[in-house]
Amino acid sequence: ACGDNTTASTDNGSSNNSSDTTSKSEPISGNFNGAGASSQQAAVEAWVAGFQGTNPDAKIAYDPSGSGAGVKTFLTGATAWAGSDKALADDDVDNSKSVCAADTTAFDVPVYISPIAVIFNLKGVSDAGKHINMDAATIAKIFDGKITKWNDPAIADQNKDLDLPDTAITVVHRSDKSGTTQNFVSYFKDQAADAWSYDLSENWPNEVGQGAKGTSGVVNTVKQADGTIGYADFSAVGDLGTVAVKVGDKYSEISADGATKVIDDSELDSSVKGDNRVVVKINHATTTEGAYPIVLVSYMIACPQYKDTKTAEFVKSWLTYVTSSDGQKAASQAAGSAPLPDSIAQKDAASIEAIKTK
Amino acid sequence: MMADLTQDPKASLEGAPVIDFDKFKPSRSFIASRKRKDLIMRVLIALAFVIALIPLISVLWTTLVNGLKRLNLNFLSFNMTGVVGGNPTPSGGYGGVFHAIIGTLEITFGAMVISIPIGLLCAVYLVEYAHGGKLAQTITLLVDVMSGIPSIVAGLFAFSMFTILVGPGSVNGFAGSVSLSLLMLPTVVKSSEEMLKIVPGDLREASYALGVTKQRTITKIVLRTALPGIVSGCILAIARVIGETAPLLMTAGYIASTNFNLFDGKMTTLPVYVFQEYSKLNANCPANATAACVTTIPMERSWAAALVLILIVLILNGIGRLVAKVFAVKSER
Amino acid sequence: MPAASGKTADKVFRVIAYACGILILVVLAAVFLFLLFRAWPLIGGNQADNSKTIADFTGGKANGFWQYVGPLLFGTVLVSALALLLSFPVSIGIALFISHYAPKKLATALSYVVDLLAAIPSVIYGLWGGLILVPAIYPFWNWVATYLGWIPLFAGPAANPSRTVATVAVVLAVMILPIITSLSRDIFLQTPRLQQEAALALGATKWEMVKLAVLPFGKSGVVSASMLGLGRALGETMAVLMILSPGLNYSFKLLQASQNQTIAANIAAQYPEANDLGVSVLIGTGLVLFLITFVVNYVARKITEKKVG
Amino acid sequence: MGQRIDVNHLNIYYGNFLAVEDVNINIEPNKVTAFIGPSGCGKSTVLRTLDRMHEIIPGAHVKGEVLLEGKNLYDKDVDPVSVRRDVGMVFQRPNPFPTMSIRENVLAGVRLNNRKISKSDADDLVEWALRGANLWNEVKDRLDNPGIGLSGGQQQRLCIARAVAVHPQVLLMDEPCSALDPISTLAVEDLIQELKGDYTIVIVTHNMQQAARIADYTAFFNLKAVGQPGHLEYFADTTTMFNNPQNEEAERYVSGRFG
Amino acid sequence: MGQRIDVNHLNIYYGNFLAVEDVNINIEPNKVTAFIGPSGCGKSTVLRTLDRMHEIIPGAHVKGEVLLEGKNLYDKDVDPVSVRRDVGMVFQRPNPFPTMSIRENVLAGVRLNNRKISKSDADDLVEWALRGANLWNEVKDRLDNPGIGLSGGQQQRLCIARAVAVHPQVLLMDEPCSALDPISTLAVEDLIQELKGDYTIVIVTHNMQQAARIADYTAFFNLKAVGQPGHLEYFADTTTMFNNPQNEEAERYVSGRFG
Ligand SMILES: Nc1ncnc2c1ncn2[C@@H]1O[C@H](COP(=O)(O)OP(=O)(O)OP(=O)(O)O)[C@@H](O)[C@H]1O
Ligand SMILES: Nc1ncnc2c1ncn2[C@@H]1O[C@H](COP(=O)(O)OP(=O)(O)OP(=O)(O)O)[C@@H](O)[C@H]1O
Ligand SMILES: [Mg+2]
Ligand SMILES: [Mg+2]
Ligand SMILES: O=P([O-])([O-])[O-]
Repeated sequence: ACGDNTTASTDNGSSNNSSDTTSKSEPISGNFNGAGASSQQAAVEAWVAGFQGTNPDAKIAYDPSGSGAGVKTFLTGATAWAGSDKALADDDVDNSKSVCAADTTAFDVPVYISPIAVIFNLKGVSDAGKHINMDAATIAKIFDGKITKWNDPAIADQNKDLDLPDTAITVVHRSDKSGTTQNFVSYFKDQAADAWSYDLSENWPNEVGQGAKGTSGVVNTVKQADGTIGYADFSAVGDLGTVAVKVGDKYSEISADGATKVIDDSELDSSVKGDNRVVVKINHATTTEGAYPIVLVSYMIACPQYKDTKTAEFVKSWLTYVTSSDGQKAASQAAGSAPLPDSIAQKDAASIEAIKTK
Repeated sequence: MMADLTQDPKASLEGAPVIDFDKFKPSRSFIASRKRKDLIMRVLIALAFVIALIPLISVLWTTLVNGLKRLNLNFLSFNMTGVVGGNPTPSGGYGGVFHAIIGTLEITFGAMVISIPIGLLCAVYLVEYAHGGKLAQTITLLVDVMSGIPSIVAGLFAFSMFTILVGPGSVNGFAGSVSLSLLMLPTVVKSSEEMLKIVPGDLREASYALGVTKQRTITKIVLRTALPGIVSGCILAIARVIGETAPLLMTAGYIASTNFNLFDGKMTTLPVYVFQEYSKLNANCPANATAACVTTIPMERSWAAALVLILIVLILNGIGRLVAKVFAVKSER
Repeated sequence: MPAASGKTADKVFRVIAYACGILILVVLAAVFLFLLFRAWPLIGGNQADNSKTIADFTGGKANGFWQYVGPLLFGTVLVSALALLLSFPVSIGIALFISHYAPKKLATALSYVVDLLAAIPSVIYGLWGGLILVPAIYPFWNWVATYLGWIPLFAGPAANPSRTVATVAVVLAVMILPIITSLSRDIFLQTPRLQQEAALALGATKWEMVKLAVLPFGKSGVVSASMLGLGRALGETMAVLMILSPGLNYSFKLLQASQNQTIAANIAAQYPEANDLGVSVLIGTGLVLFLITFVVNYVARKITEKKVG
Repeated sequence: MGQRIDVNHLNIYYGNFLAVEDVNINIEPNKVTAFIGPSGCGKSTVLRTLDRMHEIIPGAHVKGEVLLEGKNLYDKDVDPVSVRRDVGMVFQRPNPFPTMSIRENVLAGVRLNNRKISKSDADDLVEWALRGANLWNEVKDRLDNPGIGLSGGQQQRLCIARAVAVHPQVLLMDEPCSALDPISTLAVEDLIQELKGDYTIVIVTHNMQQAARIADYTAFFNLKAVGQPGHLEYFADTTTMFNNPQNEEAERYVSGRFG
Repeated sequence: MGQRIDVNHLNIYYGNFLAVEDVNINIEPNKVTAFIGPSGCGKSTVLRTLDRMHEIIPGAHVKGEVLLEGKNLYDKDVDPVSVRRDVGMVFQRPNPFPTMSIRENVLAGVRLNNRKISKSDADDLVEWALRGANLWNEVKDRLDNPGIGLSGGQQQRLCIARAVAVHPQVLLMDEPCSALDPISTLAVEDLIQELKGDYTIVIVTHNMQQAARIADYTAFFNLKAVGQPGHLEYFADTTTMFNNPQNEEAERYVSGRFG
């Protein structure tokens, strides 16, 4: 139709398709819908563009309506897949029987890994491009309102080379329900259980500091005043300061590679219900050199069998591309995400292979 | 028959108290203080105006300055498919709002189609048929009350209705239209009612006196005469809903491509687009990206879309004024 | 023949008009019923699940529906009442300025601007409020907290950035200002000339004339304009969502962050990630909002009706 | 061409309020009958019962008979809409349809009733009606201009043209000149004199000089007190009414001693 | 107690439109002066220049002098607000303040001038003014009822009471009876006769009988054609005006030959 954009190629110029799964099957055509996590939006845009490079007749739409809404919509059968910042809940798995064909249940595969930055805005530090070192307990205490000054000994002791001002700390957290929050606080639960007594939830549990809607809200709020600290997806950080997190004996600055490393060092959660599921139990306690332990793992949710073959073909081909190294590279360029470690990519591939297209 | 009414003229003042009018005369200082008060109020009222002007101008100015950066033909003629990160598209732009303009227009149009006939006929009922009966009073009251329905409730209503009647997951433009029509309806009824009320009764009588039926009198004389007012009322109602975000996030969703079908599939509208782009905050540019890659592009698109939205409202206002003028009751002499 | 067909058309038209009148009642009932139906699990469902969902929404702060909706309702009313309080006098001032003080040309131009502003979408106010106003207004709030901090309402320290009830109230006030202004102006312009001349002929100054004739005449209209503005503020979603740092307290600390939240913004914040039961809870809060706006408007109309009648 | 009207024992109500009591009057065809009387005595009310315009006010109704050439207008089988086609009406303030041109205004009665009419017939009708209303020469060059653009007196004559264009038998006029300046008033009065050749004319006026100038018969309405029903106090031919009335109240009224 | 008004070479404009041309008139104190003339000739306009009410219409202004006891109302140093305190005005339609009680209506003007009035002074004043307006007996038992609840004639008298309560020197009335029924009209006319003992009264009326009944002097305004400015055609004492006018137009008018 008029006004529709011509497909852009994913990365600037050099993309030759090496993934054998996509090239051997017929090009996919038709309209396909997904919905879910807003964190994946930028990556999905890149994937759609990349996917359409080889399947020009496939029209793919993604509504970044939120993980919960995405799963809900998926469970009504209105979308082919869902994006979600957390793995399926048990009853969602049960409910998925009605959408997936032949009594199969939905499964999730990690597709998008992104480090969560602890961002801050502090005159003389962040604007000088410096990091602050903190261990999990310090961060947890700050976000629980126990540490209220930037020159608190707990911080100062870890940052001998910095001249920290007597500025009050303003904590900025998400005000909406968010997978980023859940992943962030799960780091405290694992690494600083004493300093963090709250239940794990997608909602921010206390009323310390300020809440802001969405990643953009948090980043904007942090930008607006001196002494603020918050957390946000790495891609949104801009020129704000980031906290280097203690891993083992060292402080690890945020990086995409660091996130890949921690996932590489993590186990799969074998306790989850249902077949084909690949759910990562993030090993926040990793001591791998250079690993950055605060990460968001975001999944795509799909059925092993669909009522409609075309959809099945699409989903299989789509997920294959998304988890391929091409797909991951496209995502990391468009969204600054961390590529999936090979270990996970292989597990993904096995699950995806199980999608029946006949 | 009049005679008994003419009383003795002097009788009335008899027994009247004697008044010392000097007591009531304003003192010089009081006159001065009244004048001062008048002046103070003048100043306060002008001040109210100035105070209000600051934020309002700031809103318009900010939108204008930030919006103009990215507002160009390319932005208006493309949608968001194929837009990756902060990279330019092959057409040289950075994506656009074509799909959102289409969505806004179609959804709003849908809302108009639902609410204008109903609202107008409801007003006709209230003014021409009801004659202030109990039912009419109830309806008038409820219409007033309805104008206070929060937009998010309208969204929840359309969402609930479509999940219950059509089935879960039915997110489409039409559901958006339904939620907006709920918000438009009271404005349409109210303004049409006002407009019908000010059509002089003379004209109705003139028409009846020519032996014209009530229905034809209403459609051909009353509605025709009130048309300019009704049109401006409807434009006002449209302006009221065209900027709604929350209900549309729930009912119409978001999609990057252009969807022309109101009844199937998600549809992006301009306010939703503004919000989505704001939520993205910034785009990623890979290390090897060219200078054409703009990380701040989402916010810029957001402002530009906001500006487009304001322009559409302006254009609608203009159209309304034009229509009102074309159909205007020719002014006296 | 034309007479006969005219008669049928007459009847058909009459029936349609009646039906449309009654449809208004049906629509309102439908809004209520659909919301109630969708929120039903909250009443008829498993209460343990409900409290778990609510506890999840609030980080364990509340586990009953009323416990949840109470502070939200408080916040909603607080924010909108403040907004109304701020914009009311200013709106009346501007309306009077346009209707009785400004020279005709200026008044026409202003009228147009006010009508235009009334149509500015709330996302734009959200953008503006969140990005421009919040940093700009902090020094002012800080000043207020420093010098007026002894008033509990303004107890400091003022949050920085000012994503507070006070700032949101300002944004909402700016938002509803054009609405109240434009309706009040229309009413003021309709003040009978005779009343105004009566006042002037008695030797009233302009302000006294306004007090004697214009304000009493406009009273009920101004009240309903304010109600419309209040309704808009009660239901405003995006601007609150994009600016306010929410909290679930019964708190009057206007200058501090994370004190209150509104129902509408809360729905928008929680809705995307909510599961089925969560959506029911949110729709339940929406229903409460609906009933509240209904009652507020209903009462207001009844009051003004009595004054007029 | 005019028809006679006989009103028998007519009581006129607004809801429960009896506005005019027991009116009996015979209105002669092709004559001008004037209704005079103090304000509120029911002149307009009676006039409006003659073409059932009274009924369009909610709650308004009548008891009694109004015979148009012997046929009771208020019989069950009579359609008020068709009565109004036979009995035309002109109002106090000129009320041309503001959205229509002069031409369309004249044709309104025909067009609004969905009657098909050829262009040439329409042209003829417009000319005939406007000539009849003494307006043709003034407006023939600007028939497509809005009717509302004319002067008050012209507008009133346009309304008369609009009324005669549906070929009524009777023409009712409620203070047709009270909103007009003296010159326009004269023009309309002249027109009334001419029209009575073709129509039965009933005119309400508050201006006794006017009644004296143009009416053949004059009916004097009165009311005992405010809130009491009005009634027909005295009916006579105009000369008698103004020179030698056989009724004391009427004499007081016409000699300007009250009202 | 009334004061005299002398109008010299007064031209009255609405924006650029000259509505009334070169008026010269001397209004005697403690007499009733009536303005008559066809509609649109500028009666109301002239009347409203006498207390500077004319100015409140945007663009409206005057050239010439209006002397109140020799002092020009339009002098630079004169405050229009105080002029209006000295010259009271009663309008065509009764316009009590709808939100006020009868008592408050009477006191409205006084309260503007002086906020600290003792209750007993206020009571006396209300009684005095209402007696003066011939209304006391009808309303004394319900002074706290809303003024709007009275009948039209009572409302008009209430407005007169309100005007006299500020104790002006001059009372201007613009067709004060035209919206009233005959009985109320009589009551108001009687009142005017009484009031002239205390005030200079200028009254506009469209009813020549009324002018003849109540006025001492009568001014006849006329206009040459619609759109032309009005002017004072003839001024005389009332007997002359109605019995033996020395002006042809005036004669035509008062004998009812037009208007
Ligand atoms: N629509 C109405 N509803 C109720 N009562 C009415 C209505 N119209 C007129 N009346 C009453 O009927 C009576 C007669 O009124 P009508 O208008 O016929 O008098 P009129 O002689 O034409 O007076 P005028 O000279 O002022 O036109 C009055 O008492 C009036 O109050
Ligand atoms: N507010 C106004 N603006 C412009 N012109 C006006 C205004 N009021 C009156 N006029 C014009 O001034 C002239 C005199 O009008 P005015 O109302 O004084 O006449 P009048 O003699 O009082 O008539 P009536 O008997 O109808 O009250 C008329 O031509 C009129 O059109
Ligand atoms: Mg009448
Ligand atoms: Mg006048
Ligand atoms: O992607 P989010 O769940 O953090 O909004």
